[in-house]
Amino acid sequence: MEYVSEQESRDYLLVMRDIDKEFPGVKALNKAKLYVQKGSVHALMGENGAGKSTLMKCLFGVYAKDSGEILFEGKSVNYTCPKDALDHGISMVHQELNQVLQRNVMENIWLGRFPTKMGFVDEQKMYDETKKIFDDLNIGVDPREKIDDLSVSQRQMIEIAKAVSYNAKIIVFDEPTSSLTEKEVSHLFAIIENLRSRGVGMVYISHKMEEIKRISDEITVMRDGSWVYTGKASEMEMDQIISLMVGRSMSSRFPEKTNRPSDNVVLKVERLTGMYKPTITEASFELREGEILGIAGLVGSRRTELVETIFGLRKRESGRIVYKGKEVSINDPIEAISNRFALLTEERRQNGIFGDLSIRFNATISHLNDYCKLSFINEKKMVSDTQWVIDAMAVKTPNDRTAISNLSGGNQQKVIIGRWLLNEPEILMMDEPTRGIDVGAKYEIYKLMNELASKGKSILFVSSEMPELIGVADRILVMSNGRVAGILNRDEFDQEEIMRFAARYLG
Amino acid sequence: GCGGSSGGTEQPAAKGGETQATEAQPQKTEAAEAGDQKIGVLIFNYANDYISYVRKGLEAAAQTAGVEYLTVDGANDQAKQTEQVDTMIQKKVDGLCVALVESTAAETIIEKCRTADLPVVFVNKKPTAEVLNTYDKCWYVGCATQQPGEFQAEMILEDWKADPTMDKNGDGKIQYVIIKGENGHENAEARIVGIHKVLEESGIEVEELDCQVAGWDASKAKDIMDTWLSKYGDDIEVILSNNDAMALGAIESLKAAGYFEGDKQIAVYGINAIQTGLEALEQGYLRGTIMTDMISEGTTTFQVMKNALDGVDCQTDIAYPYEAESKFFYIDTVKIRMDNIDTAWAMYQ
Amino acid sequence: MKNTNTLSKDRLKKIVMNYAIYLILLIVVGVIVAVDPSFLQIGNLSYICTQASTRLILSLGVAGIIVLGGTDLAAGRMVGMAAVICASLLQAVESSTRVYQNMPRLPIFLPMLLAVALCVIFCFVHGLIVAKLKVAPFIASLGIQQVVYGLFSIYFQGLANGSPIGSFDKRFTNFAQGAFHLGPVRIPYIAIYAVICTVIVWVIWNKTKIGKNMFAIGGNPEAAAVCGVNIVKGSLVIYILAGILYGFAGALEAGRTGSATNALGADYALDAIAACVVGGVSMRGGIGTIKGIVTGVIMFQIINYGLIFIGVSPYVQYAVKGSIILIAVAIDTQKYLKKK
Amino acid sequence: MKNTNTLSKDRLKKIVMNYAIYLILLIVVGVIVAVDPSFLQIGNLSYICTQASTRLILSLGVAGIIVLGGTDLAAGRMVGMAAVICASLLQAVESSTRVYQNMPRLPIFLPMLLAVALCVIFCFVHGLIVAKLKVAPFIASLGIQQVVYGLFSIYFQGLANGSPIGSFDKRFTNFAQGAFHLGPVRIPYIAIYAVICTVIVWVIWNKTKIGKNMFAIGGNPEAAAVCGVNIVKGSLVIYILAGILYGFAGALEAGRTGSATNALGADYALDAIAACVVGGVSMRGGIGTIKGIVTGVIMFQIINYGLIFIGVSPYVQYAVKGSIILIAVAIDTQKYLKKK
Ligand SMILES: Nc1ncnc2c1ncn2[C@@H]1O[C@H](COP(=O)(O)OP(=O)(O)OP(=O)(O)O)[C@@H](O)[C@H]1O
Ligand SMILES: Nc1ncnc2c1ncn2[C@@H]1O[C@H](COP(=O)(O)OP(=O)(O)OP(=O)(O)O)[C@@H](O)[C@H]1O
Ligand SMILES: OC[C@H]1O[C@@H](O)[C@H](O)[C@@H](O)[C@H]1O
Ligand SMILES: [Mg+2]
Ligand SMILES: [Mg+2]
Repeated sequence: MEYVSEQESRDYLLVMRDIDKEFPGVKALNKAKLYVQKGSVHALMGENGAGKSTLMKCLFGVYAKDSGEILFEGKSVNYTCPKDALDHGISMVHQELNQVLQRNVMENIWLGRFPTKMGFVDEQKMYDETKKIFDDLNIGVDPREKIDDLSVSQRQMIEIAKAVSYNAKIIVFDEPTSSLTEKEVSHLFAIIENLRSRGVGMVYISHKMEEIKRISDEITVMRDGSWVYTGKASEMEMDQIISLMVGRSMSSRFPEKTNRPSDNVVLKVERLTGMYKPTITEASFELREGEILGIAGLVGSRRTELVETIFGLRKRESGRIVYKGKEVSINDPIEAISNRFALLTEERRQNGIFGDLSIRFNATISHLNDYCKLSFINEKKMVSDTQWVIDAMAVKTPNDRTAISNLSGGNQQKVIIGRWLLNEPEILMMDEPTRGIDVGAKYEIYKLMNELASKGKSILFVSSEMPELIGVADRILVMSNGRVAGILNRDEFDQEEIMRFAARYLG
Repeated sequence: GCGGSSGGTEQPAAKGGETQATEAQPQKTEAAEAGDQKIGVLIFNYANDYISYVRKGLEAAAQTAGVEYLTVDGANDQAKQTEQVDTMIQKKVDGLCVALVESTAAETIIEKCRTADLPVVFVNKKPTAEVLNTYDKCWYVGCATQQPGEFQAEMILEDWKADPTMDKNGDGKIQYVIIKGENGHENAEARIVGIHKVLEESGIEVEELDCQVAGWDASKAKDIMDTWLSKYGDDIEVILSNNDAMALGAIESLKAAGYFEGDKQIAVYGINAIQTGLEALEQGYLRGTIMTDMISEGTTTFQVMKNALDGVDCQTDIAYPYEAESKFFYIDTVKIRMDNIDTAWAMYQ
Repeated sequence: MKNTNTLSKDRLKKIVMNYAIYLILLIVVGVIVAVDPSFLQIGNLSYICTQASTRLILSLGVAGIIVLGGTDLAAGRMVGMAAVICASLLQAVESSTRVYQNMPRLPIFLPMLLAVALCVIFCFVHGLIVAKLKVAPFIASLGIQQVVYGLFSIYFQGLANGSPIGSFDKRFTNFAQGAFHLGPVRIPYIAIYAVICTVIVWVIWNKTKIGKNMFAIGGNPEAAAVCGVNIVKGSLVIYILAGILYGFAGALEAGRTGSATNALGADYALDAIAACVVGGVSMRGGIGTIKGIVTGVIMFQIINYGLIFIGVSPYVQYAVKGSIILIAVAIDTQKYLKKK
Repeated sequence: MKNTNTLSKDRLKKIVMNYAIYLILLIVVGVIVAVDPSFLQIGNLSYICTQASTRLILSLGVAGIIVLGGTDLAAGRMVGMAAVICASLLQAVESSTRVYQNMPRLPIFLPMLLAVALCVIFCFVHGLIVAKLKVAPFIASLGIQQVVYGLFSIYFQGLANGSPIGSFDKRFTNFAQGAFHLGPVRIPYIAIYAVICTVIVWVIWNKTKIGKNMFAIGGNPEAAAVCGVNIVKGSLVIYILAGILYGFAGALEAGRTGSATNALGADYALDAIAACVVGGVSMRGGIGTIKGIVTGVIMFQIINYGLIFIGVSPYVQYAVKGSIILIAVAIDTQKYLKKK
C-alpha cells in the first residue's frame, strides 16, 4: 500500500522503497520503505529485530541491500561504504558506540576526514575545530582526553557531536539516548530542534515512547522487516503505535502488579565498598522476599558497580553480604551463582553473549552442573531446557543451533534472561534489562519479573528509564556518586524526588 | 653436471663412475639393468651448502651411470627423514643413500631397510661401527671428521713458525679464538677436538681466548667478531672458524675494524674451501682453508651404492681408503693455501 | 527463474565453503595420482596414517589452546624436550653411547611420565601467564618457547656434549615402532595411541564441562566469567591437557625416530597450528571440532607424503604448502564473515 | 598515615610499570658489567648501535602491522629474499664466483629497488589477505612465509647450488659497511640509515593521516569503517611501508654481512615481534610508539651482545631472552588491564 504517490515522492529529501535484505537464515528487510522530509524528525519504530538498524545501515553503506531503491534529493543513490554516504551528506549516530578507545577525543571526531596542512595532519586546527563544536553543543570535554577515560554518556554525546559536525543533510540517530542522563537528553533535543530549523532531515530510532512523542514530526512503524504504517506524530496515540508495532492491541505498557513482598529480608547488604577507587562507598540496603527493588541514579552513579560487586565480579574492600540471615562470602560469580544469585549484565555484547556459539550453548552455559552426570554432559536435558527458553521467552529463531549473534538485540537478551531463569535464582539482579528492547518484549520482561516476585523470588532492577522503575518496582533505591542516597516506598514514588536524591552526593 | 664431467684425473670416484658405465654390461645377468635401477637420496637439509655439493656429486654420478634417483629434503628434522625412508620404500627404490639428520637415527633406518631388503649407504653424518655392523648391506662414506680441525691447527703451526709477525704481542704464545658451528654438531665438535689435539701436542704455548657458537651463519659470526674485537682487540692473533661461511662473516667485521690494511694483519682459517672462501684466500683475507671434498664424497657414495646394486665387492672402483671392520670409506681432506688453490677450484669445474 | 538461479549459485557457494578443505584435498590427491598412479596403494595410506599419529596428538593439544583464544609457539620445543628426556633415560643398557652409564634399566613408563610432567609444568606456567596475567598468547608462548628450548638444550648439551642420543631400549622402540597384525593388515601401535587420544579429547571437548568451559572462555571470556566459569582454572585445565599430549607426542617421536636431539620439534608448533586452522579451528577462539583437526593433520600429511612421492623439490613443497594454507583458510574464514 | 603509605606504594608500582623495560635493561646491564666491567666502553655501544640498525629498520616495518592488529611471521623471510636478490645481482664484476657471469655492472640502487619491489608485492598480497579476506593475521603470515621462502629458495638454489653468495661490488659493501668520521668518532652509514628510517616512520605514524588511520584501524576497525576510513586501503599502505622497510633491511643485511644465503633471516621475524612487544607495542592492536620500538630493539641487541661479551652459552641466552620477554610483557600488560 502506497501512502505517497510517485509524484509526491520527489518532494522528499530521502526516499527508500522496496528495500530487501537477507542475512543467512533471516529476512531482515522485506520491501521496507521510509520517506523523510526536509527539516523534520522522522521516528522509526518497531520491535527488536524489526529491521530498523538494518534499514539505516543499508542507507549508510554499512550493508549492501539486496534490492530496492534509494532516492536522495530526487536522485537515485547506492552507497557502497560509509565514506560514500558521509561524502554525500548523510551521517549517522550508531546504535553501538563505535569509537577507538586508545585514541583521544579529537582524533575520534576527525577520523576519516583529518584536516591537513601540506600533507600533514593539522593538530592545532583539529583541536580548535573540536573545541568550537563542543562549545556550540555545550559539551564539556577536553578534546585531548583519551576516549577510554570518559564515561559512557560522555562518549555518546561525542558520537552525537560528531554526527552533527558533518553538516549533513540527513542525520540518522539510532538509539542515541540509551545511556544519556535526562539533562543530556534535553540537551540533545535542543540540538535536534536547531537542526530541524536549518532544514536537516533526521531519522530517529528509539524505544522510549516519551522521547518519540516529544521530538518527532512523523512516525514510521516497521514490523518483521516490513513497513507497516506512516503517519503524523501528533495524530498518533501511544497505544496505537504500540499495537502497530506488535501487531495486536496493547492496553497498557506495564502489567498489573501481582507480587506481594513479604517482611522477610532475604538479602542484607551492609556498608559495601569497592576496591578500586572511585567506587561504591558504604552502600547498605535490604531486599525482601518477593520484592522488586528498583535502583535509580544518573549514569556513572555506580549502579552497575553495585550489582557487579554483590555478584563478585568486582573486588570489594569492605562490607558484608548477608543472605537469609547468614553472612555469605562472595568473591567471584561462582560463589554468587552457588548462592542462587543471578546477574543479567548491562553490556550484552561485551559480557552477555557468546556470539559465535549456538543458542543452546548460550542458554545452558551458566548451569552446566545440572547437565552433568559424573562430570559428563547429558545433551538431552540441554536440548529440552533450551526449548523451554525459546518457548517461554518467545525467542524468534529458526532453531537452537543458530549462532546467537544472528538474532536481533532483543532476542539475544531474551535468551540471556532465559539462561538465568534456568538457574532458578532466588536473587535476580537485572542491569538495564530492557535497554534497546522493544515495547512488546519489555512488557513480557516486566510480566516475568512480576511472576518471579510473586513466586517469592527477589529482584534488583537497575534502570535509567524512570517510568519503568515507577511502573514495576516495589521500592526504589537511588544511587548518587557511589552512595545510597535514599530509598523510596511505592507510595512515595515521584520523579522529582528521585532526581533530587540522585544529585545528593554530586560534586 | 660437475661430478661426471670433471673426468678421470683428480677424482677417483668420478673415474669410477665412468668405468662403471662400461663395466655395467657384464653385470646385467646378475642385477637389474642400470636403466631400471632407482635409488633414493635423503639429504638432511637442502639449505646446507656443504651437503648440496655432496648431492650434486652424487646426482651427477647417478646420471652418468644411468641410474634413476629421487632426492628429498629432511629439513633438519629426523622424524621427517625417517618418514621419508618409508615413502622411498613405497616408491620401490632399489637402495638408499642417506645423509642423516641425526647420526643415531641410523639404527631405525637400517631396521626399515633390512625389512625391505635394501642396501643403504650413509654419507656425511657418521653412524657408529657398532650399528653399521648389524646389517651387511650398509656402509658409510664421509670425510674424516677430526682431520679438518687437525689440519687447521697444523697450518697455524706452520705459519707461526714461518711468520714471526703473527705473534703480535711477542709473548711467544698463540692467542686464538674459535668460531664454532653448532654445539653438539658432530663436525663442529670433532673439528675442535682436532684443533686442541694438534695444538697441545705441538709444544708451543697456546691460549684460547674465547669460543662462541655462530650456527654456521655468517652474520652471527660477524656479530660475534664485533664483540671480540671490542673485548680483546689486538690480543687476538689467530681466528679459527669451523667453516668458511663464518670465517667470511668474521672477515667482514675485521675489515670494518681496519684489518687487512698495511701491516694490520690477522690470520683467519676456514674449512670447506667453498668458492667464496677460495676467493677470500686469493684476496689475502683467509690464510688457509681445508678442502672437504664434497663432490668426491657424493660420487663415492653413489659408487658404493652402485656396487651394492650390482652385487660386486663394495670397494670396486673406489680409490679412497676403506676400513672393513667399521665399514667406513674415508674421503681425505686437503689443506688449501694459495700455492695449491687450483686443486680446490678444480672441484668446482 | 532468476531466483532459483541465484539460489542454486548460493547453495553451490555454500557447499564449496563447507567442504573447501575436502575439495582442496581432492585436488591435491588428484594431481599426485595423475603424476604417479601408484600413489593409490593401500600401503601409502597406512604410512600416512602412521606418520600423522604423533602430529595428531600434538595438534589436539595445540587446538585446545587455540580454541581458548590462545596460540602455542612453544608446542614444538616441548615435544623436543619430552623426546630428549625420554631418549636420555631410555637408552639400551648395553649401548656404549649410553649417557647415564650406571643407571639401572628403567621401566619405560617412568621417563615418559617425567617427560609429561615437565611439559605439564611448562604448559601450566604458560597458562598462568596468559590466563592470570593476561599476556597476549602469541608473545607469552614465544617467551616460553625460548625458555624451554634454552633450558632443555642446556641439559642436552651437558649430557652427551650435544650429540644425538640413540640406541634405545628395545621395549621403548617396540612401544613406539611396534605393530600387531590383524590378519594380513599391520596395525601400528602408534596409530592406536593416536586414535585413543583423539577419542579422549573428543569426549572432553564435547561431553564434559571442561570442554564447554573451554568454548565459553574462548568465545567470550568476560561473559564466561559472569556465567560462573572460573576462567583461570578452566584455561589451566586445557593447558595441562595440552602438556600431557605434548609430552606423550614427544616420547613417541623419540621412540619412533630412534634418536633425539634438541633440534627435534623446531617447526612442529607452526605446522600443528596450521593444521588446526586449516581444519577450521578459529584463531579468534571459541570455534573448532575434532573432526576438523583430524582432517587438517591428515591433509598436511598427505601433502608432505604425496609431494615427496612424486618427487617435488622441497622448496616447491614450501610454496605449495603455503599456498594451500592461504587458500584453505581464506575460504574457511568467509564462512564466519558477517555478510554486508 | 595509612593513606600516604598506600599512595606512595601505588606510585612506586606505577613507576615500576611505566619504566619496567628500562629497569630490566638496567638490571641486565648491571649483571653484564658485574661479570666484566670492561663492557662499559664506548666501543661496545657503537657496535651495538650498528648491529641494531637493520633490526630496527625491520622492526619498524613489523610494528606497523602489529599496531594494525596483525602480526608478520614472514618478515624474516622477506629480509632473506631481499638479501639474496641484492647479493646475486651485486657481486663484484671481477669475482670468479659471480653467479651471473656476463651481466654488466649494475648501479647499486637497481637491485635494491628490485628487492624492495618484491617485498612490497608480497606484503601487499599479505595485506590483501588479511584486510580484504579477513584471514587471521597469524595464519596468513605463516602461509606467506612459506610461499616466500619456497620461491626465493628455488631461485637461490638454482643460482649458486645453495652456497653463500658473496664477493660483493665494493660500492655495495661500502654502502652498507662504510662510515664517515666526525672528528674522532666513526659514524657508520648504516646507523644513519636507521635513524633516517626511524624519523620517517615516526612522522608517518604521528603526523599523517596514514598513521592516524593505522591506529584507528588497529584500535577499532568497525569504528574506523563507519567513520569513512577505507580499512583495506588504510591497511595496505602500512603493509606496503613494511615491505619497503623489509626490502631495505634485507639489502643492508646482505651488504653488512658480505654474503647471503636463503637461511638469512630465519629467526628475524620472531625477534622483531618480540622487540616491538617488549617495547610496548600491543598485540591487541592500536597501541605503540616509535620510542618504545627503538628501546625494545636496542634492549635485545644489548642482551645479545652483552651475553656474548661475557661468554654465556647460546642456550643460556635463549633462556635469558625468553624470561625477559615474559617479565617485560607481563608487567607492561598490567598497565592496560582494567582493574575491577
Ligand atoms: N549482521 C547480521 N547478520 C545476520 N543477521 C542480522 C545481522 N544484523 C541484523 N540481523 C538480523 O536482521 C534482523 C533485523 O535486525 P536489526 O538490528 O535491524 O533490528 P532492529 O530493528 O534494529 O532491532 P533493535 O531494536 O533490537 O536494535 C534481525 O532478525 C537480526 O537478527
Ligand atoms: N567519574 C568517573 N570516573 C571514572 N570512571 C567512571 C566515572 N563514572 C563512571 N565511570 C566508569 O564508567 C562505568 C559506569 O558506571 P556505572 O555503570 O557503575 O554507572 P551506572 O549508574 O550503572 O551507569 P549506567 O546507567 O551506564 O549503568 C563505571 O564502571 C566506571 O568504571
Ligand atoms: O651441518 C652444517 C655444517 O656441516 C659441516 O660439515 C660443514 O663443514 C659446514 O660448512 C656446515 O655446512
Ligand atoms: Mg537496532
Ligand atoms: Mg550501569
